[in-house]
Amino acid sequence: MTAWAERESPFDAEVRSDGNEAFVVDLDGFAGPIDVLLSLARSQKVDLSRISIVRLADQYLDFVAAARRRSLQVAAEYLVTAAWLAYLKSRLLLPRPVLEDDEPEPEALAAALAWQLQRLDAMRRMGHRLFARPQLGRDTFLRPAAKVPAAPSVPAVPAGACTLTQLLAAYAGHLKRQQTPRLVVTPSSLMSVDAALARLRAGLGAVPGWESFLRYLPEECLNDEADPLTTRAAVAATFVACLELAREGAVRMRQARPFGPIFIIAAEGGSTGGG
Amino acid sequence: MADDALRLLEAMLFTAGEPLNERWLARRLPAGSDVKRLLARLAADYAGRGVQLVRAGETWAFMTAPDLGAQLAADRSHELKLSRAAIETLAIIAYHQPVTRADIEQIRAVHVSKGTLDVLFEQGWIAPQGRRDTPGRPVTWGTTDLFLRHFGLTSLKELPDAAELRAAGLLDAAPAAILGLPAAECEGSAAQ
Amino acid sequence: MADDALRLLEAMLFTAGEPLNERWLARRLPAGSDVKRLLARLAADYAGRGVQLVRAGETWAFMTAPDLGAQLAADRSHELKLSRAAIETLAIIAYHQPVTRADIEQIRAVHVSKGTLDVLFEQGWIAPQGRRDTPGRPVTWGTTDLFLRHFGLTSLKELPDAAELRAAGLLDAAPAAILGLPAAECEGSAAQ
Repeated sequence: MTAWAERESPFDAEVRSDGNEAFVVDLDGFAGPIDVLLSLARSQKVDLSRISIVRLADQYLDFVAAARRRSLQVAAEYLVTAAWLAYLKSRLLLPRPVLEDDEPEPEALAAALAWQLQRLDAMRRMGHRLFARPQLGRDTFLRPAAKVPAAPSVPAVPAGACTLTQLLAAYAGHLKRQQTPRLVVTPSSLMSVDAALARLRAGLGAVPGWESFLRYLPEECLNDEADPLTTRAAVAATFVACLELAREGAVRMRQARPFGPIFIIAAEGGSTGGG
Repeated sequence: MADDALRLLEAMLFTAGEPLNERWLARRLPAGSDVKRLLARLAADYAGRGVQLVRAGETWAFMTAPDLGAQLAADRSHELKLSRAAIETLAIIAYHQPVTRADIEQIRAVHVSKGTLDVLFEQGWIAPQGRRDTPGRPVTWGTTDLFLRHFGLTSLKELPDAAELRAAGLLDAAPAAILGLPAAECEGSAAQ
Repeated sequence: MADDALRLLEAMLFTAGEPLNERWLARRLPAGSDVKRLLARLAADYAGRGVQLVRAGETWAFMTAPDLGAQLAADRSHELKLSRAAIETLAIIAYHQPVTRADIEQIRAVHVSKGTLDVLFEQGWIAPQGRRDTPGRPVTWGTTDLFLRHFGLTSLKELPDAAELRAAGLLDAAPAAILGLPAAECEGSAAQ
């Protein structure tokens, strides 16, 4: 027999009745009333399609009574189910009264309950069957994606594309990050007036004669691929720096006409060291 | 074995390290190749060997034979332990798909806690399949090819006892609303 | 092929990502196995196939047949693994379309490199949808039919909304990390 078939059923632990069918009351072990009902139904040791619903109702009512005797906290849904089963039992046993128009037959209710228990039982067994199968990564193995190509020019062949699972997980991850907003201060890459001043002071002495102040812009602002915002900031900062240096007397500025080019020149005898 | 398309197919599957889709493979074979026939032939070539070519849905992969698992894996500590709730939920999705969350809750008569679908989704075993044309247009869930691959199933038809369960009417839509079984508030301690 | 030692040997060599030493193999085979004879037989089994068992000194490895190298390498240039940033950008386009690049940057609060959009565009998953009537008239992006086909969706309405993602528990864990998505934070690696 193979190793995986010998594994313990994950569901074995729930059946706790002893030989006398006195149920060990442990509400914590159950996932709700239907879980209790299924365990009790199994304790009848018959095919689930032939369980006695009247007996199941008795078993369940005993179970809930025992739990309450032990002062266990019994959640409301257990009591609702108890009341419903007591009602169903009485309907199944008592001579049939005339039914209201919209009232279901008690036998139909009993059959539906038996069916629901059978279905849940089947799903549990199938879950167990699935996990008893050989599993990838435990019993079967894929070849690892080649870390090193086995031979020159023999690549790994990745399937590449992304799955819906990954897509949804990415979006969920994005939404999740949004739930916890955080402040991110991104450093500005725009030129400051201080930086422009430093540039101008360093560069002025090297240029004789009048020159457009745009010549003093950093080179990366002058080519065609420059980001317009960065260039505009550099122009503005450099212009303000020119005005500042003119105020200090370090440069002279000239503009021949409105909106015309602006020229600057180092002031003769003026201090370029600033004040 | 002189068939170049077959050899190329074999080499692609062998080096992939992950399952490959039929259409993906077809695009990479010489024009006019019958990818399905070639895959079937390749699978037959490897039948009984220590390595086998296995289909899961539309994907194919070489993998080691299941009976060698114990000898190949000395260490099983990485094995995923799923809660009982998650195992049960996976079975319900596999057999009843496409199912909504409400369907699952009805079958289990327990609220499906967050984390149950989550863990199955993270494994890549389930995925949303669309929406149901009912009020609220709820999302429906189904299993993936990765699910088939993980459990060594070629297709959903191979789910254990599927035919028997269907014949017994246990996979039919539920008339359970008439039952007095309120869904328990949470799966709580049922997990593990 | 009933020889269990041979099948185990084949499976070990298959799952190894690297060449294996004869002595290492011998220690893992059933006692009394003649590893050299088994290796020779396995190599003979694979002779002429698309995959071959090749010896180098005392180590052995499966590798693809040398004559297939060019055909296998030809595919490779078309393949890409999407970075986490690219997948997230795609998700945001899918959910928020039509969006401009500035919108995406605002939503993700991260700079989106042009390369990321290029990669998605080249896949045929996104396409320009027009221009927005705002200063600069920026291009807006949306997903394509190919996107729907690739992800098995009939329409965009099938994407689960935030509430449904939350209901499935996907907003509680950190799925991306668990799924083992590429962790590249840097957009530069959008395509590898």
